[in-house]
Amino acid sequence: MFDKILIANRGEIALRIVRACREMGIKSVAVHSTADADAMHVRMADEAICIGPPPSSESYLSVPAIVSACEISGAQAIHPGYGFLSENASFVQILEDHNITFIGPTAEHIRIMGDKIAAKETMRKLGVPCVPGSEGGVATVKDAQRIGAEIGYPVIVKATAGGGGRGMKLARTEAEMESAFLTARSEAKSCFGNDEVYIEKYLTRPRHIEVQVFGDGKGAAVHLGERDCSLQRRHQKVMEEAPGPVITAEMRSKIGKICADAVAGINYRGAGTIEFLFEDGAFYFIEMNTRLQVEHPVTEMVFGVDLVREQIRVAEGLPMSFVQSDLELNGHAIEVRINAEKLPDFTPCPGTVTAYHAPGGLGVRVDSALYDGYTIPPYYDSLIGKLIVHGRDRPEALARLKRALGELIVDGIDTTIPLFDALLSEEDILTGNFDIHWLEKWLEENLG
Amino acid sequence: MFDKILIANRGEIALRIVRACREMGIKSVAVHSTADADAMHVRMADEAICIGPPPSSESYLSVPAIVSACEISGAQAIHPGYGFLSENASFVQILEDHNITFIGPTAEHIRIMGDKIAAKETMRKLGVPCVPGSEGGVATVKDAQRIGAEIGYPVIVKATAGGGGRGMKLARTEAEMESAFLTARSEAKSCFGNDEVYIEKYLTRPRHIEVQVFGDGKGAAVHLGERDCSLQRRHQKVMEEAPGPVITAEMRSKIGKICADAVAGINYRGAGTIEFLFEDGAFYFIEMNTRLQVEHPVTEMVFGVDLVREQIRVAEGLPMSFVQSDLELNGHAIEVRINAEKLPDFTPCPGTVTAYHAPGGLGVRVDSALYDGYTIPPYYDSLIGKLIVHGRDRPEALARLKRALGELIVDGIDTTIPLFDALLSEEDILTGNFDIHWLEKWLEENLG
Amino acid sequence: MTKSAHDSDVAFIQALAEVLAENDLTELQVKRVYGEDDSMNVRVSRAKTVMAAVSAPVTPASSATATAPPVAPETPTVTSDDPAGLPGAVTSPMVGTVYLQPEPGADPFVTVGSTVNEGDTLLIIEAMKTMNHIPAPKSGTVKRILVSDGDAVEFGAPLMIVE
Amino acid sequence: MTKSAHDSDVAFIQALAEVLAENDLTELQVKRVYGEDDSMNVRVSRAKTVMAAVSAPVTPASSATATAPPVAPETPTVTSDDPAGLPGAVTSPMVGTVYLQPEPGADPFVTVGSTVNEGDTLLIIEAMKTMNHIPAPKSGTVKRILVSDGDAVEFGAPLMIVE
Repeated sequence: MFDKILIANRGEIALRIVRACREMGIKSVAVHSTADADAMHVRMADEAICIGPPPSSESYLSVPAIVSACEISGAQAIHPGYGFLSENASFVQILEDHNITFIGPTAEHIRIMGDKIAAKETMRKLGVPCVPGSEGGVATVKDAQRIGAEIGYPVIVKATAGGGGRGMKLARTEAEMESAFLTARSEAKSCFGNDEVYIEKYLTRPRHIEVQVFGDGKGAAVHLGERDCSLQRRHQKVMEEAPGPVITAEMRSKIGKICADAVAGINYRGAGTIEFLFEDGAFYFIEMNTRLQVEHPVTEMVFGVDLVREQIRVAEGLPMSFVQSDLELNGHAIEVRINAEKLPDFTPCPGTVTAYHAPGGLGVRVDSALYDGYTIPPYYDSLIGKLIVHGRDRPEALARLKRALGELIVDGIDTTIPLFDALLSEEDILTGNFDIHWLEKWLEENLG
Repeated sequence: MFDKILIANRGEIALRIVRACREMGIKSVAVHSTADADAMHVRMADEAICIGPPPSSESYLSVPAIVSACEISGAQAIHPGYGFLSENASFVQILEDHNITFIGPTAEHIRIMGDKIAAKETMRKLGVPCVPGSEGGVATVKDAQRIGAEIGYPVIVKATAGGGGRGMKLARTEAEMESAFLTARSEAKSCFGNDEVYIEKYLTRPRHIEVQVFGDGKGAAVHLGERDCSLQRRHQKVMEEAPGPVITAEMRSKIGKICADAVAGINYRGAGTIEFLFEDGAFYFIEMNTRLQVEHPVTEMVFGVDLVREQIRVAEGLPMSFVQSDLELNGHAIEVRINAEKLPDFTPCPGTVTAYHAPGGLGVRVDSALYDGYTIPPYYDSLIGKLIVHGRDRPEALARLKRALGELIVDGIDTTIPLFDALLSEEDILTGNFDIHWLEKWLEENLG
Repeated sequence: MTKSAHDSDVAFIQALAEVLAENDLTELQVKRVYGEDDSMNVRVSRAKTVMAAVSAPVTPASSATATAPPVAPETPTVTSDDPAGLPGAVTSPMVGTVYLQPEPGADPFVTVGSTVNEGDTLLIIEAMKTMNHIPAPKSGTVKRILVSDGDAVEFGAPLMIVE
Repeated sequence: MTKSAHDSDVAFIQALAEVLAENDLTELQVKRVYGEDDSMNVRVSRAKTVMAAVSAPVTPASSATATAPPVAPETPTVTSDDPAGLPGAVTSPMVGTVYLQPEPGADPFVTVGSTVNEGDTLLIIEAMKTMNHIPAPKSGTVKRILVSDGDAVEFGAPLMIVE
């Protein structure tokens, strides 16, 4: 059993980990930059060590500073939270060399999943559904048409050497294939000096569905259902929920089992998330995150588990505290991310919080490192809190979210709270009718 | 469906009801005394009406003021919360006469359960176990000995006309019966001018176990398990939990069914609590509370239901949203009552809250009408908040409670928070080994 | 170091404090050098921790109950704009509905300018189907009538000014 | 310093306290230099609407990392008690363990009173098994050594005073 854990992070997730440590009777060590001397995670931890100046590169991302802090404090393990060093394989390697336990997967698993091509290849072999395509260069229009017919239109023709949208052509039907193929090839030639192109299925209105998995590192693994995180702005998730509004119990159990078997197959350790695009009842693998997600609380709320406690358990070599059949999905949970940002442009808005009042009552959870009088430093992420609600069903959760947002007070700075007030009047939000493009379109129409 | 509900209460329970109304899309009307113009329930409600000066008798207990407020605001129903007018049968009768719906049981049920003798008689007939005894006067030592043998020693001999401990004698064994009987009779004669005595079983170290029931008013009823509220000081509950640490699933299901059948048998409407003393595996009826209890959140946490929403539903004539088989007990919940009281004497301590910070994170619920800068008026109850935690089991809930208490800040006044910090180091609390006398003894030894 | 130097410093700091309050500042720092070896650093601050407005809209039941909950947790102070605070104000002793005449169609009990004796009925408040006659608390002249027939009033609402 | 000087100081501070109270301030800091070797620092505060201490005990990792999180959310102000704020303070550029000599048993790099040139090694901080030589930022005399051999230090911790 660990006596002491160092938390190599800040903000709400550092506080989240301090809470889990405290409930497990484990001492916590907060590290912080000089800009965070007054931060809540520093106040709440059992010990605190200043590791550097405000820039993350010299503090929260400084491997020597964090390893030294671990050594001088005598912590046996490091929890990386999310972001910062949480998916840095060489950091994990260094910790292994220093006999410090990393609370997360092995360096090798982080490395594989951090490489998009290796990750996709690994997942495909493990039976996880990926975006169908040509799997390599396509030489002729005939081949292109055959592949198009196989995987179904629309498809997209992409330059193998390409990127940034150049050398990409959409073929909505077979009739468009010849032109799309030839144009993409000639653009690829002129842009990248290489005319090889490949073909992939094109998803027009996918949802972002991600499956929470958990492994003990010894071949046992479970899934904890999915989260729908389709509401995104510039690839940043804004609002997440579990279960997904359009995912049936049958789909959940099928894709969940595939994901659990996949991570069991590689002896994956700890929490992980397998992200998919979802369209017309089918899942298409995007990537795997080898860490805790920001939105992990919605899963905790519907399954009644503590994922951070579980991470610490398996890092200690203990078995998971549950097996698949213990995990029963209960009700509906929604999370909104409260950012210190000024609408309509989402301009970061650091400053002093002159009044903070958290909502309370039944089914409301607040994960935030805010307090009255706290000054949000300008150096880091703008996420200042997460409001999570749980209800017996989606309508109850939505009503509770609206009620709780009405109680939440964060004064002195601009936040994204008004965005959620507005979203909760939208029919599409209330019915769960949205894809990954919905929010950007809505923002353009309503705040643009 | 009600459009508007008036809340005839204040403090955390008024806020609790405002929250339920808001989640159901029902407008809420707060009533308040002049002392509560700044109170949270007034701020949060959709409408607010000042009904009188600070004394409760002229505001929160003033039936004319509340009925008038209901009429001028157009509210169709009144939720009484707990305390104040919540168990006042004549108030309920007046509301019926004014065509205002009372969110609670009928006046008749309130009247019966408010009369200790009628309540016990009704419950006995409905099959609810009561304290066994002579059921009437006992004339001779022989009769007394026969009854003592029947119900089992120890027994207590009480003056029929008595009260306040006078004319009460304990007989621990049959050998003591003759002396106890004769002494009680002569004391009864000299104190009350009536020497009739009766005999009851004497419980030496009972726990307070109460069963939450819920009826639709039309003959359907369920139970939602029990709460253990043994930790009391001067008959005031201090800390409550569900499920009871010594109640087995079999006991729960058996006593729960008896209670649900009993309230179904009288067409009971809404939430009710049947209170028992519990000793050596047996339940003994004390009284029935025909209202929501302060400690209802622990039941909500383990059953995942919203009891206030349910009260409003059945008051509207709708069926309950669950049947017995839907109600599954999940994990463990504990509530502590935060009072504005100064230890060691529990002296009420009104004043201004200079800093308030509620704990957050997984499994933590705060029901409180406090806010930064709020001034607690000296006229009312000292309960200023309830901290409720939920965990997968009792040890997890206790660890979470300790963690959350460490985050809770209420500055500027004295509170009972330090009492709970101390209790959580007590072996008996951690193992659940206490009866209704435990806390008073502990207080004497530790704070006396 | 003379007493007068201290007095002058205190006056200066007092003035700074006033600047702070008048301009609703939270902190003010001054470093003043009067000459070599004669300088002063001052920092004055004032914490602000007021309850912010709740987002929930507050819809008053009617104009007469339009006492929106105050946003800041200050003790409500009666200002000169609030008729309830004026000398001669008659406030409602109960929640109910106002009637200015004894029955529909009848003349009102009083009008602006009426002379009344202590105990004369000024108006009726109906509460729970009971008509409550509200008497003049003292003899005088009705200066203002602050409610209309049929208005709902809460406890403490100003009804009339009698001086 | 005479009794009358004391009295006058007390009167000054009393006056400041009154300014604080009358103007509803939470804090007031004055540094008053009356002349060479005659100065006064005063800090008067009354703030109670600040974040209170968390109940969780704060156990510093070691004496050198004993910078307990400040209880009030104020910008930490450097006072004369904090060596890190003194002129000539050399602070730690990293987290690690201090060694005052090049190797066990050797003489220390410097002692109090040593004269050092800019760039001379003052001490070593070991971080991640690497020995980092900490140089004198300027030439001068070692006035104080604020750490002991083997101490753990955090970023920014004061190490020595070189003037």
